[in-house]
Amino acid sequence: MADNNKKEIKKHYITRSESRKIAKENSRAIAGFEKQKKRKVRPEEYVTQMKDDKNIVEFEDLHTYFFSDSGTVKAVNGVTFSVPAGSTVGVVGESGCGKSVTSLSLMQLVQAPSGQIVSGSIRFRADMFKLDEKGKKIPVYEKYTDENGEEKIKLDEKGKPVIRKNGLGGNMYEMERQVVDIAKMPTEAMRSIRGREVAMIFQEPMTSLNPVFTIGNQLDEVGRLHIEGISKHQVKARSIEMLQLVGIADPEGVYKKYPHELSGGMRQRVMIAIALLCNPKLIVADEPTTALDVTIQAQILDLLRDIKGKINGSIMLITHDLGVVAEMADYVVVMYAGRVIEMGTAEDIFDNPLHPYTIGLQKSKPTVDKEADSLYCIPGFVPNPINMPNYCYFRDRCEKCMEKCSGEYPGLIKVSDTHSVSCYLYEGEEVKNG
Amino acid sequence: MADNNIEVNTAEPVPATEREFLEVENLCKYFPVGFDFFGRPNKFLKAVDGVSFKLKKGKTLGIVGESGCGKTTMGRTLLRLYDITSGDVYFKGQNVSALKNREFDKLRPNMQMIFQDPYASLSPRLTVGEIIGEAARQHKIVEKSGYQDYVLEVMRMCGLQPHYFERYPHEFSGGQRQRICIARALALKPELVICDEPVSALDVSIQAQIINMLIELRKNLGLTYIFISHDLSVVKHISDEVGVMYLGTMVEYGSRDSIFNNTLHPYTKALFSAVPVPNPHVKMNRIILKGDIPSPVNPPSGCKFHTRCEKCMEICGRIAPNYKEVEEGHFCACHLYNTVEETEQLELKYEEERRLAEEKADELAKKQFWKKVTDKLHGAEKNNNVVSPEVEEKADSAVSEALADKENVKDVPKE
Amino acid sequence: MAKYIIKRILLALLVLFGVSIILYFLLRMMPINYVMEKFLPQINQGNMTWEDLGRIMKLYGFDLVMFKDENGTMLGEVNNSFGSIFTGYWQWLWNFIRGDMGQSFKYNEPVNEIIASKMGVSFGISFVSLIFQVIIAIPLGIKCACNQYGKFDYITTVLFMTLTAFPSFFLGNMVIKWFAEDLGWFPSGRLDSGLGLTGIAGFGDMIWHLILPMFVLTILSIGSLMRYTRTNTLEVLNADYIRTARAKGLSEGKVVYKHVFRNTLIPLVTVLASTLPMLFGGAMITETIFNIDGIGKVAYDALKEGDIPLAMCYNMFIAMLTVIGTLLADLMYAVVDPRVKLSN
Amino acid sequence: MEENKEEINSENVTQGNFNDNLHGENLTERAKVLSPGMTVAKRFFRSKLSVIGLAVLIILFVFSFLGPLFSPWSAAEGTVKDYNSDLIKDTYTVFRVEYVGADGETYEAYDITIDTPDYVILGDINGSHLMGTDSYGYDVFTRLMYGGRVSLTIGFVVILIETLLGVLLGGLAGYFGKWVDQLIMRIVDILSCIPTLPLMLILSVVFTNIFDVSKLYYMMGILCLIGWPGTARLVRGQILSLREQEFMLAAKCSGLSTSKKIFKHLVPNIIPQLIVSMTLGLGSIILTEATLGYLNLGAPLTTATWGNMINLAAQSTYRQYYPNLWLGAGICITLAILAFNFVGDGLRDAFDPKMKR
Repeated sequence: MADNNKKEIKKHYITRSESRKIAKENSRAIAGFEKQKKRKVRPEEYVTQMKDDKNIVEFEDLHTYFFSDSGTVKAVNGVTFSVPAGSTVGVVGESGCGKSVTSLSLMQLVQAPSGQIVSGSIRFRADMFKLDEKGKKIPVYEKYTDENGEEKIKLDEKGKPVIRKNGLGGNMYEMERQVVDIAKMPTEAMRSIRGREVAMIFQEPMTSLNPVFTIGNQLDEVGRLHIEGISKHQVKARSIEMLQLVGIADPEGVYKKYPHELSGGMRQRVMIAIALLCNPKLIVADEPTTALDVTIQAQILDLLRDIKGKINGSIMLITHDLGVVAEMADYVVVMYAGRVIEMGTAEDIFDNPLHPYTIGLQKSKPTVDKEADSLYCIPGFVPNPINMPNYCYFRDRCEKCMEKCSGEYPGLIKVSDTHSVSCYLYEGEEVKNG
Repeated sequence: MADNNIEVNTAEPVPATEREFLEVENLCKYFPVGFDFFGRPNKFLKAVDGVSFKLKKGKTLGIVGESGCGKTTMGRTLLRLYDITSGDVYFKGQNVSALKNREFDKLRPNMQMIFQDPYASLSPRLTVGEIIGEAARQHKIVEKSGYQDYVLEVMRMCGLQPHYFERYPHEFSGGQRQRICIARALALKPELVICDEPVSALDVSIQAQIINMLIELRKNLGLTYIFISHDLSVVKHISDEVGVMYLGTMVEYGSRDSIFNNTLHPYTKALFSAVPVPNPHVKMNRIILKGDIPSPVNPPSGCKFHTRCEKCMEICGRIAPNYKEVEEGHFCACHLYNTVEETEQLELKYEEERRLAEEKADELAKKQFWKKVTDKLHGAEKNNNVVSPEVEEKADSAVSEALADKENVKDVPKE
Repeated sequence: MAKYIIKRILLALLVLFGVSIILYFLLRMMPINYVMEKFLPQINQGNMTWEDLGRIMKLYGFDLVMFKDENGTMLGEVNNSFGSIFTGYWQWLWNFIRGDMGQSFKYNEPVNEIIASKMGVSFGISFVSLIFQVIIAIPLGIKCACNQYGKFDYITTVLFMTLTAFPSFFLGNMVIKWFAEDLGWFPSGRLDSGLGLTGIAGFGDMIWHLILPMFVLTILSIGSLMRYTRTNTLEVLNADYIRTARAKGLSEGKVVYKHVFRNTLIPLVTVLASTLPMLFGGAMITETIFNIDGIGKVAYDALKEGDIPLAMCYNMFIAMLTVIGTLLADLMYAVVDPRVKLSN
Repeated sequence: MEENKEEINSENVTQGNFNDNLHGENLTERAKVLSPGMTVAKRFFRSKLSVIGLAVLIILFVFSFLGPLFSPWSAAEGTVKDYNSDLIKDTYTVFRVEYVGADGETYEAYDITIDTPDYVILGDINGSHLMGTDSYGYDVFTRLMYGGRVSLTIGFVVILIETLLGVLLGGLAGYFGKWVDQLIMRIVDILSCIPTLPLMLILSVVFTNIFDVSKLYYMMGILCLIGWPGTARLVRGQILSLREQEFMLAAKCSGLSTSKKIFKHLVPNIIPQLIVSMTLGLGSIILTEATLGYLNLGAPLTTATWGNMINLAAQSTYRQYYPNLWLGAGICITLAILAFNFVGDGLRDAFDPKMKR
């Protein structure tokens, strides 16, 4: 017994030589990726085409790894899905399934140097500034037609051309719609997308706002950064408008307050206001309600739904709560151990779940309106995606495990136009003309 | 040690037969938050403010509420992890709130707790075996010779593998850690286990495992649970009785069926409707509460819920509702369920209290008045030994001044 | 707020009272007595009797005990019995409360005047070196944290940590040896060249003399301040709100110099506030090495020679500065960090 | 597809052993983890500075504790043929006696040390004396080794006693709170308000009439007395924060005895911080010892310590013309402080999970 214990424990720990090997590999890998990042990237390298023009974001075979001391954590291990424009996509999964890392990869916010986007692409359709030969933005000037019928640029008193204002009160520049691959994009270029085209709402409203600046300061910052040529007065007006939009009763008062003077729900509203400030095309909400109470959660979800209609954007909602997804999402992506195991419309996933994990997940959650003596439960634990074998990761916990499951990892099988699943149970049921 | 328990229990045989397994009467826990110059507390956070309930052996009481409602504090105060401010706790007929700390320590194995955060509640530098077994050894629940076997048996019961015995808690996932916590509690052979949000930090698939395990252990070991959670569906699944708390007070209490099928309190209704349902077709008619939960340091007057209540009436802002049995075994604290007489009584009581407060203010004003007069007189006497007409005049003006003051003084307590 | 400050001041008075007791008793226990040392030669030469000395000692607040040794020669020593020291202490405390700090045995002047007159130079040196420390250490610390384990981080850290590890006297002597004695670039000590220069020339002369001590003082403390900045910055860099700032699209410079810096400042301010005693109290060893007639050197001599009133006053002065420094640190904390509200 | 749901339902609920009905290899167990010791070691060795620090420390220790075994000279053995012990005694007191100075013999000794040809031996660096000899003919290099022995030993002894005191008093204050806390913390306040250097000066003067080794012990005592408030503060703070942790509540809930709560739950959790503060403290103790030595107030001058060796630098003749006498000691002190700081910083990063990247 005791000997057995010792053996088990030994098996459990990394040996010194293994650890050394890991460290060596990690430092080599990290050095490689960091070098890659420092390289100058020409725009041609990251401008691509969308597979489907209806989408706003397409993830394709994304791999994001963390090079940790206990080995390479394949947090995102070949994820492919897309977010159609104007829709809400819910990404569900348990802790450590890579859903948050997927969203951070989209923002290029994976904690470097240990975390790196290794391969794959994240295509995003963005409105980028058109640049002239010198790399400067090209302004759009106010024009008028003079008595001769010629179009002329309007000049101000000092004789300088007047730049046309956009809807937010800033200067208007020539834009072009580009599809960029965020996984290959340099951070420099990424900065003009962050906060302007994609905005993110984080899980912890308590720590996500800088404690030493006022709410107003933190809101204005975004406006001043992304809306060029906007006046101080206009920025403040815009910030207060946003606070009003997210349902804060006393926006002028909150504008002057510090984060610690607000409750969790209020702070999350402020976070949403910050996200909305530049009318982004996509809002990434990483567990926006997990830290909140149920009644406050209901308020925030209500608000998110409300806002999506107003700004005409898309939402990528990351959560572990099936209820939240069912309520919010049009499309659902279920992740397990760094992989997408099933995806489809909300109806597909909730009415007709296919993957044993999805089914188990839904049944193991007690609900208020159902009665059951004993809950269904999935045995075992969520694996830590280190050193994964090449067979279905859910195999050991699966009740429907077949012999085939010991074979290589099953690919995504498209069972209907919208519904795909990665499980051998449904082999042969795929629709060909997807 | 076990004999000792029996002795203690038989010492008071009469109440033991009358009382339920666990009775809580008017339990209060105030945390001091403000201090005066000499460090004496002058401002309190009323985390638990007069909670009462009874619990039969083998039953499970679910406590629901949002953060800051005092549910965790209540659990901890019950086990005297915090000092009780006032109120009584009867455990198997014995008033444990009156015991000395040293005596209560001997009773502790009977009442155990499972904590919310499986990461923070395990001492990081002890092995799993040590964590589970150390208290059992201290309370001599197990012989030294059978110690390891006993711990392994408890571990097996909680779904932990034997080779975990010598590992450290940080090597485990949340679910396994929670199992360790449960094993630690059960190793002491308790009768009452307070589960303080045992599953809220866990993944859904793991939650189900833990809940099933808790239910099975209850069946096998005859445990009594107080299950504290913010998750209504979990509470519904596991509880026999349910209590709903809001800002330190119990707003509704009853059997599970009566609470879920015949919800009375508007807060409970809102709470139920706020839970998202994993079904995209169900579009619930949701009651969305306005605003945030008020701070328990400064709770609203009258009914504490009136600031967010959609059925708020005029009376709610002024008078706190009675906590009363609306139907059999179903308690609720809401003016909606008052009979006409009850409302009248409450109004009368309120008037009475107001009158008393006013009288007090009057008295204060009078005192002020006399003080003023004597002060003035004193001032005069210092200058002049004989009371001159001048002094009288001064006193008169003081009187009129004081009378003017009286109005002001009276106004203060009203606000 | 006012209540908080009053309470803190009352506590501080209690602490200062304790400090004064300990210091006075220790000072009296020193085997050296300035007055006695001064008059002993005269007694040995027979110009003075022990009784005379006893009367003089009384004036200075001491009690002389006279006795005969086995040869019958008259001898005397200071009465260091508990009672005598206690009386002496009460006398000192009473005078101290009334604002009379006493007369220095050595200089025969009121000690507060001595301290006030010598403080200027010490403050000047410390202040300039503090400024240098801050402007060098803080940016370097932040830069190091941003490149944690990078080349810049290693080089800077090794360099400044090494400089900080030098004991002040060692560094001081090395600097004197190389820059003053071997190379002859700077004078090896003192405040001026003794040429009686005035005006700008005089000031320049003084600066020229003070460059080395300032250099030593700066070098000695830069490392720890830098290290402290670095550690705190690292902590802030891992915070969630920094990720939020990046998600807004802010440039790395803006993230660091607005969001990170403001938060790093919070602990730094408290550290800076606690340098107060050093700022006014002089650098004892450095001043001694460079032979600068500042408060540190005066105090050093007083302590070594047993000039009790001066030593007492100096130490109480430092203790008070320490107390004020901590109070100031707490108050500053509340100023820099909006979350902190001072209460009991 | 609806039947899928039903099928699994009919198999229903796993009972009893929750972990055992897994199919094939358990993936959760597949990921190996670092053992607790390895985790710390890993983080410690990640920083090159801590490695350098550790190496320097090892070199210093070997140099001080093993070095003398290989040296042909001893700390008390000179090469000046005609020296006698009386002379040594007299010349050693030269710097002090200068002030008292009333008797002829001493004046003579004073002359010898300054002017006699023996003096030339200073700085005579040759094959047998790596760093030359001092005015008494002692081999400086060997004395450096012996000095290291004393300085490092003082450091270790002092830090141990100081930490014990600090843990005891800080622990009492933190655990019991109320008046115990008030009392101890006021004492700590008072002690930390007294400026260190002046206090050391006063105390050294108090013990000025002691010339033998016992002065060393007094000095160690003083160093302990000055050092413990810092440790006490640290321990108290740690205990106050640990006391609020859930695992302490759990310990209370289990009805554990006070001693078990303190020694099994609290103390092991503050040991990392203590080790860090001890390592950093060692550096500062060595520095204080050296400062006292430099000011001629430390260990008796006959004892070789780094501090005593460096005090020669205070005199301009030695400073300017014989750096071999004091430079070595200075470098050793600097290296020791630096190394302890590096190791301490490395340990802090290793123990503190917040710092990990």
